[in-house]
Amino acid sequence: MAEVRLEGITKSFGGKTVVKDLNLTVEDREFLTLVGPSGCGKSTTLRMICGLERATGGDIYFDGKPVSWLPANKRDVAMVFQSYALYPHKTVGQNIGFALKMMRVPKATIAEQVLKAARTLDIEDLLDRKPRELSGGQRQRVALGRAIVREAGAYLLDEPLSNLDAQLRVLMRAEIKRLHVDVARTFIYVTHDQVEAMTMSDRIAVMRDGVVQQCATPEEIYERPANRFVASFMGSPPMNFVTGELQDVDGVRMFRSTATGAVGRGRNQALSQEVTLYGGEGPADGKVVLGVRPEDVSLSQTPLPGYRPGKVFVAEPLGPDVLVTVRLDGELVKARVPTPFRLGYDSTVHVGFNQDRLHLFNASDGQALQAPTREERP
Amino acid sequence: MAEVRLEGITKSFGGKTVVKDLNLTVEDREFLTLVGPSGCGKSTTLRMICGLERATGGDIYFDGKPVSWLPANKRDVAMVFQSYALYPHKTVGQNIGFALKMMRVPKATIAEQVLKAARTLDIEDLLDRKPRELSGGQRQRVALGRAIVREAGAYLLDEPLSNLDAQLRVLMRAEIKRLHVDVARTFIYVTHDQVEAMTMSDRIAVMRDGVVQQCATPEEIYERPANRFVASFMGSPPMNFVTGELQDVDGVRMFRSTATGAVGRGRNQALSQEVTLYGGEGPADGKVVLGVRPEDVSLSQTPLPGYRPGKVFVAEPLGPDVLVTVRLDGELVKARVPTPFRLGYDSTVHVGFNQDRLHLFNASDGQALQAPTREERP
Amino acid sequence: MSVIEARRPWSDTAKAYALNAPAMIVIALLVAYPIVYSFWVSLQRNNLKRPRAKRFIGLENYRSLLTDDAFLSALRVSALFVLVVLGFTVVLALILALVLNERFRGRGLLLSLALLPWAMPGVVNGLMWRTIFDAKTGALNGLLSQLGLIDTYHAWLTSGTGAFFFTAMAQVWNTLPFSVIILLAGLSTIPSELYDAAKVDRAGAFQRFGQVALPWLLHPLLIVLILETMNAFRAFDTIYVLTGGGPGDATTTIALLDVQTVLTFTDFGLGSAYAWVITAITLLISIGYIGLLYRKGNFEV
Amino acid sequence: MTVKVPLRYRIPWKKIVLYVLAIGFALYLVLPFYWIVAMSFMHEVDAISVPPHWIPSSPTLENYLGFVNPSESQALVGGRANEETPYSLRNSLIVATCTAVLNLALATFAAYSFSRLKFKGSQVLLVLYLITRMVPGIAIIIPFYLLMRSFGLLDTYLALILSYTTFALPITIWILKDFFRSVPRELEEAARVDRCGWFRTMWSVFLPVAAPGLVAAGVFAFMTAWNEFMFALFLTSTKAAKTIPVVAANFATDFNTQFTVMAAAGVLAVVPPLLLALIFQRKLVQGMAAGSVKG
Amino acid sequence: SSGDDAGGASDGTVKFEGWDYEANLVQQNLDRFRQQNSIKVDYTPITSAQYVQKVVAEFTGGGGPDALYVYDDSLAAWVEGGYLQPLDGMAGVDDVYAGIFPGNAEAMTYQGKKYGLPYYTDSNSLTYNAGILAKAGITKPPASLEELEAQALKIKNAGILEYPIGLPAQLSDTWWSWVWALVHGSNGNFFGTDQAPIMNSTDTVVKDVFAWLQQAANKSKVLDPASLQLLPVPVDNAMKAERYAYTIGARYAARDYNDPAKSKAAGMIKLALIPSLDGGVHGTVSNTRMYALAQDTDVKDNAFKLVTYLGGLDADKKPYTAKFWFMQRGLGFAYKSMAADPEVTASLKKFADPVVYAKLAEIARPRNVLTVPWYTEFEAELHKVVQQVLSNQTTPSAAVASLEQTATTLKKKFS
Ligand SMILES: Nc1ncnc2c1ncn2[C@@H]1O[C@H](COP(=O)(O)OP(=O)(O)OP(=O)(O)O)[C@@H](O)[C@H]1O
Ligand SMILES: Nc1ncnc2c1ncn2[C@@H]1O[C@H](COP(=O)(O)OP(=O)(O)OP(=O)(O)O)[C@@H](O)[C@H]1O
Ligand SMILES: [Mg+2]
Ligand SMILES: [Mg+2]
Repeated sequence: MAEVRLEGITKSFGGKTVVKDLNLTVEDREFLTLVGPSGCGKSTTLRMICGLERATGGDIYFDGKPVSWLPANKRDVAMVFQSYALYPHKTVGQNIGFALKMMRVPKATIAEQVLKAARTLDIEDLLDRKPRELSGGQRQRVALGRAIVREAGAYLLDEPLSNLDAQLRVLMRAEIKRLHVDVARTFIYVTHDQVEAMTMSDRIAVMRDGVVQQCATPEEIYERPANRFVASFMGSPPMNFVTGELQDVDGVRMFRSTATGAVGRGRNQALSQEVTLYGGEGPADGKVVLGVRPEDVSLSQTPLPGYRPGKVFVAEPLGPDVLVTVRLDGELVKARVPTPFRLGYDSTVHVGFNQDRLHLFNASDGQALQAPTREERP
Repeated sequence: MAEVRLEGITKSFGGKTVVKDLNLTVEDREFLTLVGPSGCGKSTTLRMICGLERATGGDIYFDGKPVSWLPANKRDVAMVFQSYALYPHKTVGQNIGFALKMMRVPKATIAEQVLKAARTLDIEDLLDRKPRELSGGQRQRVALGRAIVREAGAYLLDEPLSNLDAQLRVLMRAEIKRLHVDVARTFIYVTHDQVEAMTMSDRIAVMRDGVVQQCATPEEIYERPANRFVASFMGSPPMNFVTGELQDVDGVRMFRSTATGAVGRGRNQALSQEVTLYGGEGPADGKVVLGVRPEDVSLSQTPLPGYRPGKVFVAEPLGPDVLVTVRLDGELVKARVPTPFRLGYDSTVHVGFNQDRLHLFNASDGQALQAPTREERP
Repeated sequence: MSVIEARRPWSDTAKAYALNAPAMIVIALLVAYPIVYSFWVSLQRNNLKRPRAKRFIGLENYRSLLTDDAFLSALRVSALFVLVVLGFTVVLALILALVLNERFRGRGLLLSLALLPWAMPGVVNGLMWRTIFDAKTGALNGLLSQLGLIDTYHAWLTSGTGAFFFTAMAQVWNTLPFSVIILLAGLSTIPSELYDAAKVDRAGAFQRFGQVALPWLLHPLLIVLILETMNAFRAFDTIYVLTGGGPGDATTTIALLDVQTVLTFTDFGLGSAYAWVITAITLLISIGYIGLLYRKGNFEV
Repeated sequence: MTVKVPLRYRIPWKKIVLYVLAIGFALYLVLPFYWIVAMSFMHEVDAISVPPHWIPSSPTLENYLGFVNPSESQALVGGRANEETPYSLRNSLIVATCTAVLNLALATFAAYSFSRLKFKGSQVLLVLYLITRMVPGIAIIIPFYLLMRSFGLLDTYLALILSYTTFALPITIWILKDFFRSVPRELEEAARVDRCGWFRTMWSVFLPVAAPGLVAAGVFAFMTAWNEFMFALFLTSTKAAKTIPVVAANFATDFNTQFTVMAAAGVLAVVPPLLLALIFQRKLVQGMAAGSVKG
Repeated sequence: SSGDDAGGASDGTVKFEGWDYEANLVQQNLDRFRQQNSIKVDYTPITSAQYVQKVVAEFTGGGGPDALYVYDDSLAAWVEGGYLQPLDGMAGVDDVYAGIFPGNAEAMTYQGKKYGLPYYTDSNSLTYNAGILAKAGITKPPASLEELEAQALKIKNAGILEYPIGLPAQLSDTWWSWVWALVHGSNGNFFGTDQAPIMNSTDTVVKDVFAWLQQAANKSKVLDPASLQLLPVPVDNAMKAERYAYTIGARYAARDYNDPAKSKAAGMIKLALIPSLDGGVHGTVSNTRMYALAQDTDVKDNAFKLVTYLGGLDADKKPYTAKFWFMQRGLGFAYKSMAADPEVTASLKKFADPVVYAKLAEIARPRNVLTVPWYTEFEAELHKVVQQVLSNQTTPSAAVASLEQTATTLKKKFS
């Protein structure tokens, strides 16, 4: 089994619709990541694909065949539950080997496979414990183990690494990726970790309130977000937004900040060149939102051409980088600059935007107006 | 209540010791973060502080008073459970307000406080739901709500944000920080998120296999890790390590890579200057490990002084940065460089280490030999 | 090393016994004496009709059981009765509990119906079935003949096997609810996500039952087995009203014999010995169940 | 858009099997009872007619009226059973309710210790409890009678409540300990952290979550008390404490008993606990700890 | 004694227990007693099936009544158990004993002492439905068992009734009078005068009666197999509903059978002597129910007054209560004088032929083993064996052999 297609899937819980008219095709062997704010319907979507929840409307196809009526145990999917759902009366080993047992795999083979999976997950000395006696992260690894040990047509993983430490998470990420390559099956993955989403996925589907906002490759999502929500959701710290409007000045399209009428003016030329709109003319009222990611904001102690002065509001060390929030023309703009950053609060700093990487959104509906093209450099 | 002191705390589960002779003092009003690999004993430690688990040995003092025998309900602590532990028969609102009810707070006040907490957590429209009707992240927020709504002498939070999306996590981080300032009480926080640990904590305690490895400020932990474990654990992607030995060359102490005898040779001078060891002479056998963080590795397409050529092994985009793994003299070295990085696999790239930020560890026991001092710059 | 300020809490063992104290006291006060007394009596020749012949005879009562035809026959009948009743009860109860654990229209109604037989005192149950099995006017005869399954009315309880079977069925009807409720309550504590997980692990309905529900149910099942065995061994009211133990001694169970010995023949010594044999047998069986199931079903969530 | 569902799945087998079983069981459970309900509204002649009238042809309340007003038509039936029936229902209700409550109270403590504490002798104690229940009542009825007499409790509710409590207690403990076990420990811990003492934790968190078990155990204790016959017979003698099985037995053995009156008494004996069961029925199937813990 | 029971001796209340037959009538009668004597009576009716057991438990526990009903079956055991006290020498007792039938007096006497005053007595008759017999062209009740079977077969073959004969043969019923009636009716017995079993040796009647029963139940199939699950009440109902032509039971039942308010067969039911193996008239069985005084009563005087009121003669030397029962319910009486009482005879005529009624009383004999301590055990075994005979699980000879075996064992055990 391979391609998973959702057609007009809707799910309501007693009147409250949590997934709305979802259309999504996950290609054969694709690694698709579902991201979105808490409660947006990711788990519900997975559960519907899995067959644990019946969609209120719409249909699900596996390889073109409708499966809406197929019970979960006939759908040939593996799943890691967000809540683990370990069998409390079975040992770790039995938990992991259960699916194999159900497939009547010989005992010796099961033992072998379980041991292999447990090694991968670094829980081989816990095999005889009951879930009750495990730490949170260990439980999560057992839950993951249950999925990776078996062959399935599709693998659904609901935040499988959320309770693991960074090191382990990197390892597990690699293992999951490897599994994906090895078994060459469809993976649908839910995560809140941007790095995971960006590094592992073939495509990312960004959901919001049960509606898919954009489904595209990680680069595309990051660099050409379809709307303001996607832009702000993907990327941490999130994109800076400045509201304003487009004006044609001397035949050149320019952005004017509502707060001060200022941003972009310092480098009129540059900005006006960039404003090439997708699909025509931009919003009728000209009201737009300009977005720029913190890493595309540069700071300088000394004035530079095109930089505007602001005041340091707060600086948060992130390890390799520092996240500096600057008060600029009455708006707060975050910049991510390399460590160390030693300017005190309220000291003056000069702020510059990377003109190649500005995003424009329709102010009324948040749709992207313009996709920045990125300068190619090594 | 304020200062929490653990003296020689040991905890065994049926013969297996999971916390060993733990000594830790959390100052009044301090925000201490516990980090460590999965299963290292963080939750167990919190549970002992809370009074839910009896230590096998050692004593716990709150404000100098021994509390080892005090039951949890008399310890005046609030806790967010890693597994949430929501009351399934109570609504979200009742879950959050339960502790207040127990303190005989008037109903109106409870309702008000609960609403306030729910607003903070963005779950105000879920107040009448039962836990089973919530998504994973929503449940976690309810668990968090139960702790933040009440006044307590100490707040223990066990991975309270692990199932939240990045945006929400940033918000919640700020809220928790704010709460910490507002109530001015002791916070003990468990997280796997480096950013959380680094940004929120006054101090971080790094645990491994039930033993605290280092307990210091975030900067100190990051910049002067006490041993190789701390160095590798804190920081993602982790520090690069090169094994080798120290040699005195012409009266100057130099590092020689075991694999190639090479690293550092290009800039002998610089390295030799840096090797000022803590506590004397370094290991008797001279065997050491050199550590350098990926962000302290720079790449260049063109040869630069002190840079050595290597081959691109793999490049992983992280959004703002790219993590490039380079094969250098037979070892794999990771470098974190700004996006975009467009060199293909196996192309030649020149690698330089930031000489100011090298770490040396005793090869046998992993203890730090040298703490780099950081150049001060804005 | 440390000053212990707070009162040192009780150890688990102390706490446990303190928690058990009320129950133990009530039980000790009320049944310890009767139990010891009855055992003491079982070692006596003690027939109320002949108070002057009363004396201690050690294990004589027990020894006499070995050659007591009435006892041996009753023991056989009881064993068979327990087997049949237990088998039917457990299987039917499991199925019914599983049905009730599903969501469907009318579940509440069915659940209430499932409780119905429980609310029927054994005496009334016996009466009810007597009117149903009645050879002249019984509803069973009426129903079967109206359905065309029988030509003439049958006297169901007049052959040995017939009486045994129908008595067992009446007993099953009466004791079914207890098992259903215990098993159902057990089933309802199984987190649905475990079923979800098992479904994803490709377990079919039967495997989900065997691998998820059954292990979870082992302890409730243990109670059901123990109690139903005990009940079947002591079944009295229903049988007494229905057949009085007949025809002949086809349904004379050990309990019936014991009640007769104690209350009708007023032979307390022998009757107590019967009772203690019943106790020993049910205890042995129960310990067997416990040995089989307790450990396997012992886990924490 | 319509999807062609394979035939195998178009037929809702599960539903069919479910409903077939449900209806089968419903009939099995209700038919015998229906028969005595129907009989209780019949005249004697209809009740013993051949073939049987499944529906009372000329329904009558006569059989019931005898209970309310014993001097009426049925006065001759069942000795004093008629007049005692309403009292015995009251007595049974009081005795059974008190038994259930007392039982739950005592058993909760004990069961908690078995489900949460590791202690020496726990298994032995559990089996000991069982043993006290395994000695057949017939063996202890005389000493029990002596005991109650020496307490001066003969023919009182208390005698019955106490004896039924000791009967039901061991099993109640066993039942509860299992349900308590399936309450996640974390819930209790959370309550402790929320400043609940042990009792408060039990009352506000633990017991509500364990409600299905409590209901099952409570119903068990109630029914044990409701149905018991022999001890009731020996320990009571007047309408002040006689319970319904004792009175019902009068109908069974009295020389003049009519089927229909017996049936009416039987129906009355069944209805109160059934109503009670209806009230608690929902609690019985509520899921226990859904969504409360992760793991 | 009611010594330490509430109420108790202080105000002289008499604690009185009886099985629950017509408890309301009993209470009515007791109210009259109270008015006359201003003695309070605390009356507790007890389910008849459990009467013996409960009274035994009470006496054993020390909480027995002051005065009570006693079955002749239980008398010996209860005297041996020390529950009852003899009435010899008390006021009017000798008068009573002089005025009753000798069989009844015998039944209330144990080891030479008088323990009871009569409640009621009755003897068994063959009770038949003359209407059904007439339909089959039968005009006379059978004198022999053979005849009975033949008549029944005729009725059966005429398609009137499938099973013309019904008997209450359910085990939970404790008193199978009809077996004794049949044995006495053919002049047989289970035991000799020394209470040694003779049913398998000198007396062949038992075996022959069993053989007849087996034949009637299984060969000619005139005896209803459902008898095995019938208690007396359903048999009564069947008689009233004309579903049986014959049964064997107490005479007084005929009053009920002939009550048009209750019975379809009213007016058709007649009494006959017990048919015998040889067709001769030999006897039937009688039983006696009595009032007795507890050994340990603290209110002996009051209790005795009560017992006298109920079972003895009143100031006019009339058995008030005995007559009360006969008039109310047709219960048989032990007093010879009552047979001549015009009120009584008038009432009797309404439901039975006084000649047959009197003849039955005259030839009735009590069971001669009532005084052995193991009587109850034997009677229980007898029921089992008869059931086995009826359901063809054993042969008549095996049945009597096993019965005799049981009797011998019991005798040995209790010696
Ligand atoms: N009840 C128990 N019985 C036996 N071992 C246990 C028990 N509870 C925890 N452990 C073990 O103790 C160790 C520490 O557990 P703990 O929950 O404190 O880890 P943790 O640091 O919180 O890990 P994580 O980040 O995965 O939550 C683990 O190895 C775990 O397997
Ligand atoms: N059984 C239910 N009854 C009612 N509402 C429900 C139920 N289950 C889920 N919901 C609601 O549906 C929405 C989607 O839930 P879902 O679990 O799919 O979210 P999610 O995207 O997985 O979120 P998270 O990242 O927090 O796990 C949530 O708002 C949740 O409150
Ligand atoms: Mg989710
Ligand atoms: Mg943990």
